[in-house]
Amino acid sequence: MTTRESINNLKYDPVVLLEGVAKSFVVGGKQLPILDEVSVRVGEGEFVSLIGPSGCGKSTLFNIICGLERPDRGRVVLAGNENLRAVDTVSYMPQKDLLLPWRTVLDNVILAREVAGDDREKARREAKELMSLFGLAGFEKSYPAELSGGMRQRAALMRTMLAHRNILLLDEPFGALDAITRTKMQQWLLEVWNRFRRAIFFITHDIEEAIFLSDRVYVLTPRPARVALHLNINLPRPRRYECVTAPDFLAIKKQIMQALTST
Amino acid sequence: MTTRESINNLKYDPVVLLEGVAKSFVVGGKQLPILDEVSVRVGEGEFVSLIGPSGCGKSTLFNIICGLERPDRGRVVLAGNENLRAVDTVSYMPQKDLLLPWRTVLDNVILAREVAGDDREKARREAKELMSLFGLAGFEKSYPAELSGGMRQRAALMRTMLAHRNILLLDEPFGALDAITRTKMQQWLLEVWNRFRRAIFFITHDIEEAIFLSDRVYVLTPRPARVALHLNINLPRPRRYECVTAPDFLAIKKQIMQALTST
Amino acid sequence: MIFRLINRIPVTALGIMAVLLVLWEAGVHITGMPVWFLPPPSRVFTALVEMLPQLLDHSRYTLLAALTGLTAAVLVALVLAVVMAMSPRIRQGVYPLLVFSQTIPIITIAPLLIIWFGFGIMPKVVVVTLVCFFPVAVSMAEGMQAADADMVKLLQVMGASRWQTIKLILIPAALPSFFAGLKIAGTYAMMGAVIGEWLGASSGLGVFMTRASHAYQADSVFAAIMIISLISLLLFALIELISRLTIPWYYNERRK
Amino acid sequence: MIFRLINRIPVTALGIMAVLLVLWEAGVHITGMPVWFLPPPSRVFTALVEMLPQLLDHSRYTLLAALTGLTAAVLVALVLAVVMAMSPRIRQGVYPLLVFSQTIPIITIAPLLIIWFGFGIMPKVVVVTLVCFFPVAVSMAEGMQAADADMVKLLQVMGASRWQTIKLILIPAALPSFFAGLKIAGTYAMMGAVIGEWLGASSGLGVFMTRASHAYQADSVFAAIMIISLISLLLFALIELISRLTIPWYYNERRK
Amino acid sequence: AAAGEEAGEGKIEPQSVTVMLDWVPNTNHTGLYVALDKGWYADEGLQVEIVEPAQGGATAPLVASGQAHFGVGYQEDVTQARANEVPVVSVAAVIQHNTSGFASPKEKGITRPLNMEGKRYGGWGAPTEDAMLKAVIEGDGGDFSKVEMINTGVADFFAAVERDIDFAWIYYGWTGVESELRGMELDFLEVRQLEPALDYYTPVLTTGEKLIKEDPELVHKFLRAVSRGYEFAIDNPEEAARILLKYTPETDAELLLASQKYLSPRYQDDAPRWGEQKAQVWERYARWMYEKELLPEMIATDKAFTNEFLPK
Ligand SMILES: Nc1ncnc2c1ncn2[C@@H]1O[C@H](COP(=O)(O)OP(=O)(O)OP(=O)(O)O)[C@@H](O)[C@H]1O
Ligand SMILES: Nc1ncnc2c1ncn2[C@@H]1O[C@H](COP(=O)(O)OP(=O)(O)OP(=O)(O)O)[C@@H](O)[C@H]1O
Ligand SMILES: [Mg+2]
Ligand SMILES: [Mg+2]
Repeated sequence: MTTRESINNLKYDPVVLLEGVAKSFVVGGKQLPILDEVSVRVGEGEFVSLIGPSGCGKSTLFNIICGLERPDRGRVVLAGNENLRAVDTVSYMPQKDLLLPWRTVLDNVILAREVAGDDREKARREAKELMSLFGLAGFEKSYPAELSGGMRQRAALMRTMLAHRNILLLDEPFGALDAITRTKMQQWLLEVWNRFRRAIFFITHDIEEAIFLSDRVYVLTPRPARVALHLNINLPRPRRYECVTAPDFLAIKKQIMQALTST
Repeated sequence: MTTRESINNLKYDPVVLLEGVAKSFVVGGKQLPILDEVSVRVGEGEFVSLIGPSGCGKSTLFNIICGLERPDRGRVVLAGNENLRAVDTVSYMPQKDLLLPWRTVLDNVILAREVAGDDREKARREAKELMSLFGLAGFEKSYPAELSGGMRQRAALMRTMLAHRNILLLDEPFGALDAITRTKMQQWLLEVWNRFRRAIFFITHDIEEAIFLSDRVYVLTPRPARVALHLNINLPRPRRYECVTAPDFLAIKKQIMQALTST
Repeated sequence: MIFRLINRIPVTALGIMAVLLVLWEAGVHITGMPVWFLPPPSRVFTALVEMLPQLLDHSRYTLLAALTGLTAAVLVALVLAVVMAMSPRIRQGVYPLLVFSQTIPIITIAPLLIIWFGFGIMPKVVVVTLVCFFPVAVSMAEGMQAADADMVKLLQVMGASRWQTIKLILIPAALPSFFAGLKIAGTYAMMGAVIGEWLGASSGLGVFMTRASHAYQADSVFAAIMIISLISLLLFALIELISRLTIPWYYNERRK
Repeated sequence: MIFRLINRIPVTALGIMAVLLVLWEAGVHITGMPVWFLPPPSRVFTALVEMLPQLLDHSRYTLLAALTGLTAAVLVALVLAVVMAMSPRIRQGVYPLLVFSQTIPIITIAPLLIIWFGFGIMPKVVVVTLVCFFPVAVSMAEGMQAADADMVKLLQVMGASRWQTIKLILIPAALPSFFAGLKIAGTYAMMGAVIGEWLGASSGLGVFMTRASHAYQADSVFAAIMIISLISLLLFALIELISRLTIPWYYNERRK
Repeated sequence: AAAGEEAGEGKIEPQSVTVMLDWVPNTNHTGLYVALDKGWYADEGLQVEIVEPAQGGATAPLVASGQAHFGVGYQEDVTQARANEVPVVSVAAVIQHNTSGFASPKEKGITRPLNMEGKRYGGWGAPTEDAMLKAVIEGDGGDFSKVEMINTGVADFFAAVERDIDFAWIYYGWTGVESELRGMELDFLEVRQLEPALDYYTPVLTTGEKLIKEDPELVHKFLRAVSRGYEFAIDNPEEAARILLKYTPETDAELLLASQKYLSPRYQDDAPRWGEQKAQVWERYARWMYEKELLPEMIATDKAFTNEFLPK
């Protein structure tokens, strides 16, 4: 797969389309603008990252896509259909893994299926088969507290995947991991993505992570957020971690760093 | 200041000296070795970093230095004096900022002085003068909840500094910050260090952070931890953030990355 | 499991208790207090042994009322907590009424309880329920309130109904807090049943105690109090056990 | 501040209350229940208005006993909590005794309380203290227990003594929990004082109620219950206010 | 026993009857328990359960509401209740004359009502107490306002006088006898000696107007059995005490026996049969209460009691 493909997808068939989305919150009696005319699109099967300083409004943007918040202005269109509800097309993985401590790993990953009213046993069987892909084989009956940080993130990602939605929103999924685990998880995420071919919209603080994973990157300004930079990552896939010290990579990194620090 | 100086310091006058320190915990009835013969030293006024995968035992090492845990084997000598208690010579900044939510910023930063039984008013006056150096001027009377993440870390560092100890142990102080804030804090930390000239022993996950800040870096293996690599960082000071894409820097980064992933 | 429970028997507490008993015994003898003023523990133990068959017989009634009332209290509390979780509006309406209900001194409305419910087990059960539902309802409601808001949002994005959210998130999240409340309620249950009997009954520890007290037998009264406390503590331990079996994940997490 | 408090008046709760009162009134009239069986709210209000001077007069005594007992309970609870915080050993020894103390039905030892303390304000204060210290002590102890262990370690590294740690970390960390317990205790305080008076007194709402009930004036009994509830709710509100003034940082944090 | 009866006589289900005592079982109640023990209720086809309150309870509403078929009350209480429209009726006087009075330890020196001035009285919060004391003290030329009234609630007489109380109103048959057993000397002022109007019936057996209207036969049966019980107790004090003790084993045997011996001759006393009540006694006391402003209105005393159900 090449970046070309996904850019074509983008042009003709965005599964997430945000146009001129603006949002402000009332904080201490005053209007605090958070998002200021943000326009973003994610194509089918595409991997798009969103970088921005802390508190600039990235999670708020996701909440708007999910339907948890309503934008003050602007348009949100999912899967090309204005009337589609977010719950039918979007699956969301928050920054905290939010595994339910009272459920085993197996019962955690089928949560979305259970909410959808699917047969629990069937969902469990399906999930069991995927356990090894997610590196969780043998831990079906463990409680989340018994897992390492990386395993918890994998379980959370598995739950997100098993919701069977076309769009995955991942909010800093690796934010809490250490550098080494994080690197491993990134490579693994690319494999899973490759296998399932869903559109992924990915929030991160980490410039290297964004470049390494994505087809395209949006860089946001500090609050109120606007798109400061929009960049295609034309690095060949599959990517290996060593590429982070390659000159191409470094050039992109410098560019993003500038966009982030100049604003 | 050059790296030479600190290496000289190290040779003749280590303020922290750990020799063959080993430690294991009893977990679920079994002995779980955490530290396996770790030897580390920090010279006067030197900046030394410790990198290692999550859960390898870095915080445990700090706990041993602080006297919160006793090593199973090995020797810990502080300031060259075997009989010196840690509380008299070490000041510790945990990974979480641990600001007391019920105290104002000013009262938080003088905490160690209050514990030492110093006059509160005098400590407050002293602290007020340093507020602007720590970028906290005007926030003396604020509660921690009203501060941003970066400000909280600065307040925690200020509390650590004001304890007037010769050795500062910083356990992943910037782990919770976003990339941009983190970069700014790193530069600022170097300034503060330059001004106060205390020995800093610094835990981090982040390879770039370790290289950018330190005179020397210890890389630990996964549990049970041993020193996998011990490296002088001979980059000239003062350092600017742009140097992270310089070839020298990248070479060191690659070397550390290898040490971390090969083990 | 059993090993761990045995390990948890509060040896220190028993020690302190023993010291207090010895001091009490000595105190009574040294000051020469009459029995009706304060019977020495030795007398209480003698009375306990002598009266044991009677005490156990009376205990049956009291325990039945306590357990029935506690069960009713749990049901009422759960229903209230779930209803309050349905919407903040309802919560705001119901919560102050719960607090209000606790400000009414039960013994003062007790005669009315008997007028309404007669002399059977019913008024005792009502008293126990009134005393016990509050700690359970409040801790359950607080537990649900304190559930992770992000988990709730996650379920919302999955398209869950309010009831699904309550079932999948709020109730399990509130269980540790629920059991904490239940333990308090369990402590009060026997006491509530005794108060209930005190208002009018033909058997039960409350009846035993009033008879003993009107017959000026302070040692028998204390023996009955000992039985009540003992049963209450057993109830407490039972709830602890149930809680460990019901929410193992919580105890495992805490041990870390 | 004041604006926020007014905002917090539970309108919905008052609404539900009003509906319940109307139903009650209607129910009494429709079924033709006699007053001694259940007086209608209108009769209760009339009695309240008629008896108000007397009720207020009696309230003074009850309120005094309630406040004194509550204060004593807070002091006892704080001392116990701090003592338990000194070491896990002590905690293990004292905690079960606290639970034990709550399993004793107070009314059954009431005659002894009177033998020991007479008919003055003392036994009422003791009853209130016995009823109220438990929720406060337990929540304070739990709050201290739940204090951030890393903060405690931080202080240890600073060289703090156990007492400094308690003073600088455990006590402030436990204050929110302390106030939660105090609110429960506040709810029980008036009730405790009334029970105390019921056991023997010359004035107070408990005495008023005993007299009214012996004179078959159920409406006056209910009027007294209303006064008790009202004072209890005011006490509750007062504690809420004190808590907001004492730990503003906690409320600010929660609002985020 | 009840089950055997049923099997023997066939289909007739015993009618279940609840009796509410005014206090813990004591010698005032002996007849009720004797009838139970001897199976005399069962003879009438009744299955009787006796329930008891912790404290001097107001049984009138319970009897009036039908929660209890019968209750143990006092004439003053019935009068007060009827004035407040509680439909309760006295059907038998347990003891012919009022054996209660004001007791105090000898050292308090209360040998006549005048001595009560400046002393503390421990009562149970019935409104009659104030009026009664006032009448008695003023009758002796004293000032009632100098007496401090304390509600002793659950505290018993001996506990009370040990603390802040100087004198209290007791039944001689129980508390007085206990003091004799303890060897404690009392000054005892019997109320009927102090004021003739106070020689009222205490305790009495009560029932509700509703029950009288709906099932008078039940009242007849019950009183037949109870009368037998009290008559037995009158003739066999020791045996009766032993029976009572069987049902309240928590009670002190010695006290019970002594009390029974005191009370047995007093149940019927000078009356033609056990339980008989005189209209004059009811009228005299109600009028007295009314004059002391204890009643909102004068009651029709003929409705407050009846001898109709006593066996001929
Ligand atoms: N419901 C709300 N009401 C008021 N302010 C809010 C609300 N939700 C978010 N905010 C504010 O909006 C701003 C943006 O929040 P958001 O969580 O979107 O930032 P973010 O970019 O995701 O930050 P981070 O990287 O730290 O997760 C923050 O200042 C936050 O305090
Ligand atoms: N008191 C203890 N008892 C038992 N095991 C412990 C204890 N303290 C730490 N451990 C275990 O020791 C290991 C090392 O812990 P430590 O906190 O030192 O790791 P770390 O290198 O600081 O990790 P991180 O980078 O995630 O902070 C972990 O597996 C931890 O679970
Ligand atoms: Mg966010
Ligand atoms: Mg650590």
